[in-house]
Amino acid sequence: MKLALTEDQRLIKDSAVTLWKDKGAVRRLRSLRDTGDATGFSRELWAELAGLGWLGLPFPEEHGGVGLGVTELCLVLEEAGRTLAPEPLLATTLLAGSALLLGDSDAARSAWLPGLIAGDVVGTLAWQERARRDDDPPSCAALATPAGDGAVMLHGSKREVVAGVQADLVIVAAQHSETRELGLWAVPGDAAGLLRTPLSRIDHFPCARVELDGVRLSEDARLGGAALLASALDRATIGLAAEALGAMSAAFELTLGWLRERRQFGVPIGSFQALQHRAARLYIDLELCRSAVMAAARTADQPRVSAAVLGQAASLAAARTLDTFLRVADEAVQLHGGVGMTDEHDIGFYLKRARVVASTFGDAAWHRDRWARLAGY
Amino acid sequence: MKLALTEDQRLIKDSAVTLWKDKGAVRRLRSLRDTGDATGFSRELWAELAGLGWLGLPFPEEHGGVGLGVTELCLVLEEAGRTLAPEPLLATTLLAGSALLLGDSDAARSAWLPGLIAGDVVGTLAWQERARRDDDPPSCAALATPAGDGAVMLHGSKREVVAGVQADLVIVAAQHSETRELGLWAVPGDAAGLLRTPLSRIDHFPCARVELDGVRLSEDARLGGAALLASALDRATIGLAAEALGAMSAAFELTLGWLRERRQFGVPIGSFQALQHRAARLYIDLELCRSAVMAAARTADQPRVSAAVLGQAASLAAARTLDTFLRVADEAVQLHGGVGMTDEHDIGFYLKRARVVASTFGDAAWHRDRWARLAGY
Amino acid sequence: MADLETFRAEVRAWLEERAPASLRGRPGDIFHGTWGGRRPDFETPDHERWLAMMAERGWTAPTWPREYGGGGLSREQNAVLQSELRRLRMPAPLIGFGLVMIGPTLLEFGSEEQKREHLPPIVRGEIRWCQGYSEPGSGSDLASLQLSAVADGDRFILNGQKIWTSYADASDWIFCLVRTDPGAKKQSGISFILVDMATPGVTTRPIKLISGASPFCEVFFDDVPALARDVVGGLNNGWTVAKALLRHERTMVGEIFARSVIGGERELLGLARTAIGPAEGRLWDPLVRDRIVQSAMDERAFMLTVQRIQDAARAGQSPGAESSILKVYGTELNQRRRELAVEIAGADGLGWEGAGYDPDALARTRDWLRSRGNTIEGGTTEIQLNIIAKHVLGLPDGGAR
Amino acid sequence: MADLETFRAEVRAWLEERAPASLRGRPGDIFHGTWGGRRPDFETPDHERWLAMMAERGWTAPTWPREYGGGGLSREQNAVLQSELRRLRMPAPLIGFGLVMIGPTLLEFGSEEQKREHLPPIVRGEIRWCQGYSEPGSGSDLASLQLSAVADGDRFILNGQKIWTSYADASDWIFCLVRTDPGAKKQSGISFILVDMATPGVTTRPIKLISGASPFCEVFFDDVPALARDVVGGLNNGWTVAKALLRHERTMVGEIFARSVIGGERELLGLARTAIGPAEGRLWDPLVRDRIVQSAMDERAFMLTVQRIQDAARAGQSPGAESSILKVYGTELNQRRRELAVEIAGADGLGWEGAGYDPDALARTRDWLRSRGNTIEGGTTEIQLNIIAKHVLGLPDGGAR
Repeated sequence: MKLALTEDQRLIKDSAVTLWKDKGAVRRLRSLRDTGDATGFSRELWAELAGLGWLGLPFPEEHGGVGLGVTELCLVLEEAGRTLAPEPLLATTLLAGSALLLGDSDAARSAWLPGLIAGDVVGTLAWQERARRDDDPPSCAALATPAGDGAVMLHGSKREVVAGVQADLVIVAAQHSETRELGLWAVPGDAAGLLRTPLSRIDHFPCARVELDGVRLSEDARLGGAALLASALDRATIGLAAEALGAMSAAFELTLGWLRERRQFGVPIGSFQALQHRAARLYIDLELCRSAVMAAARTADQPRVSAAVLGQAASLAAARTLDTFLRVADEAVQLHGGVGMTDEHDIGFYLKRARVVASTFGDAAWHRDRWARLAGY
Repeated sequence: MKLALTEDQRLIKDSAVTLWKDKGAVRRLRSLRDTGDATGFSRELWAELAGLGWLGLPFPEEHGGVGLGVTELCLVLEEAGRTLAPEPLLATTLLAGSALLLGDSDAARSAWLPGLIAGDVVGTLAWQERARRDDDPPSCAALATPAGDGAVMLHGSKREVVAGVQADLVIVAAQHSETRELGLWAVPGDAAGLLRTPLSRIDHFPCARVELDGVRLSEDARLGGAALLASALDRATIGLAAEALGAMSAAFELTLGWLRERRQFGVPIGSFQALQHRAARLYIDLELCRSAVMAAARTADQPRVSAAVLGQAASLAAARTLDTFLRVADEAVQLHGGVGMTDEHDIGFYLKRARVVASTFGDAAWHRDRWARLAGY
Repeated sequence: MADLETFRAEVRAWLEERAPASLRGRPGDIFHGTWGGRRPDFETPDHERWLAMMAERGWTAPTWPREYGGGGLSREQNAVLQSELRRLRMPAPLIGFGLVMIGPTLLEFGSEEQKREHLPPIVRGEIRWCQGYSEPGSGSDLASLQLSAVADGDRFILNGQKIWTSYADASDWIFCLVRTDPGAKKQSGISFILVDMATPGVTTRPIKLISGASPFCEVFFDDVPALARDVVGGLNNGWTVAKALLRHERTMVGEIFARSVIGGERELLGLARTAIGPAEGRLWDPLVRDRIVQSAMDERAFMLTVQRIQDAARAGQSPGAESSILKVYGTELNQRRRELAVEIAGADGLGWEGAGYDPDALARTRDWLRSRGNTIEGGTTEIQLNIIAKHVLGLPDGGAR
Repeated sequence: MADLETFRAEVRAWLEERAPASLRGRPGDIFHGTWGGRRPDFETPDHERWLAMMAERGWTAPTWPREYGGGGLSREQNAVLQSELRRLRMPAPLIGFGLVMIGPTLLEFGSEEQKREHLPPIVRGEIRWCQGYSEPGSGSDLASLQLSAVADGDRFILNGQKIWTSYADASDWIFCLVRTDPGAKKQSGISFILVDMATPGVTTRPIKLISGASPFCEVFFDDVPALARDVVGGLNNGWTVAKALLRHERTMVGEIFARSVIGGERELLGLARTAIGPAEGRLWDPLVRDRIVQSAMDERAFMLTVQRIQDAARAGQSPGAESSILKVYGTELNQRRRELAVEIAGADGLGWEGAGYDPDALARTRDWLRSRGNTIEGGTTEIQLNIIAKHVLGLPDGGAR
């Protein structure tokens, strides 16, 4: 495992930097919010991402993918994170995509994966029922009840489903009513009995509550069980950490710019030592986050990586980035002073996003606890 | 409850300031250490403390005391703490003294309390068996076995007994071998079967391991049970917090002096804003400690105060002062730079004492947990 | 003492007879109440009656002298009045910056004419005041302010801008710092002046915050004539007046936070019990429990410090620089507590608006976002730490850094 | 590659045949090993033999040129050698500041004569070096140093004092910064000079630390003659040499800590299991557990950062200012971990000496006290943060504050 970019990775990173920068950074999210855009992200941009092959980065060529890995996808996610891009790239590729790729159902894989890579299918995973991530696997009251011929009927309710309204494919976690075994089920967005209610969250990224009121699925819609859910969540956690890394880097750079530019008492405020030391400490923590994220992505790409190794790598990346993102965003507002508190300034968007990121796949304390469990203490 | 000094209290404080200052501050502890003094504290000074009436501050006049309270004693302890005075003032007055004063045995009270107040009896309380304070009341394997006529035989082993070798009275916590009830027993220092081994700890305050190898005691040596132990420990915890408050104040003032005096880059290092802000934050925490300690001492002096109210006040004072003392001492060494690391400089003595204080009656996390238990969560 | 007991009996009788029944048991808080002014926004007609009857006796400003409309009460009498009001849990008849900021400033620095002109309308709740200090280029470095006031006979012509003016859009008069001598060094050329916001050329624009609320405004001055007789404390002497007021403001802010943090432990516990649940009779998740205790202990230690400062002041023992300590600690405590609440709530703390979220949860999240500004407004934490380092700890000046 | 495999086979055969069996499996660490010098203190005769046989091939300094006694190996060859040494878990034949500090400095800045004179004795472990930088009045502000060197023909006469000189009392030569031009501005009048500590007028005094150990000394110079030809890098050009060496030192310190923190999780866990015990199959006390995980995660993230910096350097991507990051984080991590160990141990962490305490526990407590100095020595954390702010983040200079 080398923690440096290869030439190819550097090219992908450069393209990502250019693309997202061209799209206008936080201005785009602000405009989607202010216009009350119903989709909540840009379909044009989505097509462009597909055209660049980025939706296929972590998938093998045999399924129409680019044949690279989570490492490369994370480079794109990091740059997306810098601009707070609300496109459901992570949900589609690392939640839904991972469940399809690593799942047991060839039928579902060939039915969905090519469309997903081509940009025709927005995918997501509905796993959360409680306000806080609890057990591992997460507690699940949604039920899959046998309905003859291997088919099941899904009943239940899921919350905080990223792009839940927009998704063409909602993968749902449900417990088998008899075996009590957890299963992941591929539910088409237009399935009868699937009800989606948009949620307006502080980060203004698309999100929904999803109700399953008797969704009928055939046997081959089952992708796998608890282990598959764990893998998908861990890969998505690593992607989220990469996104957070980009976001906190951007917030930090905005702040550095302000420290250099804003003058008080006749000098730039960035010349005040107390602020310099705080900035230097943020920088150190940011560098440590970068190492953890790079290592986690490469761990996910290792062939036959064990669940425990992947879990520890993901939890390390998560615990560090969630905490650091919150701290960077918090300090960023403080160091911006009054203007940092205004809606007009971009920095507040980072603070709000940091809060959402911090409880998307479990908070930092959850990930630390899991690290200990995986290490046997 | 008024959090301001009365005129009388101010006079006591002023005398305490003068007395301890005259004794030579940390130089005295250093010299006791360097000469390998077997007593580990000054008997002359002890007589002087008794002469001033300070050993009798928290005891009613009917028992030969001054008839004031923990509040007044804490003023003396705070000033003792400033100079890191190793005299067993706290152990004698608030551990042994509280157990005698609040206990059930009139016989023990009249046998020991006058001598204790007069300075003839050094007292202590041997309660600890484990390395960390655990349950509440603390776990106790030492046994009191009936030996006929209400007498008992004590067997067991206690550690970290303050002034355990020097004490004329060692009050011991032991579990009744039949009822399993916890009891506090007054053991004379010269009792047969009482073995004391000095411990050399980092703070160089006198401390010992105490073994009970069949110490025979009559019925009236039993002072009380678990509730009495809790009261004594809480009162002593408040006294320790006062001592810590004094010690951290002194360490902080030493540091301020150094910041003003030490020059680098052509200016006093105290003009560097990063150091100023750190000093200001320490000061704020110190002021909050002072409030908590003053309130706790006054709570202990309230008539018929409930165990829960006393416990919360003590745990608040402890949790704050233990953490803050460690932080102040740690920052003090850092801000002193190289000289702070030398044995020649006094500041290291504060760092070591802070570590001992932090695990004398439970660490800050223990006290926070207890606060929650007392508050019902 | 006998007099005080007579006074108490009289107050109690008067309140028992006249205090509107509908307001009893609704004490409100420092930010929610009757602000008065030319465009008053009484919550109920009883709030209006309550203001009128209290103002008539001067009890909206109980300790101000009677000749300026105040109650003329001694400190002891006022304590009696307040305890009787608390007894019935009545809301304050009037709140606002007139009573707590410009009023006391005029009593200390104002001329006899200024007091007679401005204090009685404050007491009666007829004029609502706001404070014009900060400017876009002058935040922490307040003395660099640029709003220009050029003398023109018995008037000054004001041009420039203020920012972070609380509730300017609902206020009638503004007290502000202006530069009357551009040639003088920083602090020396500043005056403290009162301006009627109805004067042509004054406009306000609310600032939307990250929480979505707009408690602050920008105030623009475009050739605004102000009267020379409305300069308080002498021409070019505004800095002295302003500093006194800032100290006063910090203490007030600290006390506000002291009141606002009360009950944090119960609130956090309630949240945690819902979001996490108990195990073996205790709140499960010992880490959350530990953080709730930390918050509760911080709160308690802070409250005790507020009390100690008050007790020490009464005993003539000033612990010094109390206002900066209270400002720094109180605001950070409030932030930590609100962050913790949102964190405990997990996904329930992420809602911005609309269906799917409990209104209390939405309010809690907005409160968290709003609290982020506490350590910035009213003098940043950094400025307070500078003050403590310099004025309390006596550390050498590093050139305002 | 074929050559490398041949080389590996050769090395392996040589080691298998000659490496003392008694040293196999005893790798030691960076602070514990053979320091050499005029008064060598070999742990065993085999340590002496091991040094001699490795020095003969130049493998105590494998990458140094052969003409100066080094091994003349390429980076790749050295990697092979090191991996073969690790395979047998052999201790380093020689450690010390000659190999890691003054040697590389002479290779970069020394004259041909200096290299020929000083490098071979280092390789052979005959001369032990120490570093004379800090002075009592010059800590963080190193450039204010005062040790005077007055020219006197082909000599300089040194007067003054150094402090915090590691192991000066066991060293033979000292490389130090001296002021050769008192009239020039701070950095400009400094030279880097080599001094034989056997010269009359040089005395050392160990400094006792709070941990009880004395790894540092004061070094006094009283009319000490040093040779002009022992000035390295040119007269009055010492600051350039010193800065290069300081950067090198920080990286080394970072890497030392990277190695020293390994295994922290296991150590803390072992302690906690003894002091606290398990419940329901997990370590009881979730707060301690959480802190152990934090420490473990800090350690892992730090190790990954060390690796990333190395990988990036190999790939030609320098992340910049790595040495300051490693110094700040590595030292604080080590401190936190040792504090946590003492804290978990409770009363078992309070022993100073003597009976009643486990020797491991006593060592742990001394290690904690010793670690307190990590953030001070080798350039304080505060100075590193200044460097990061200025040179990495490009924040404006506040006048060295």
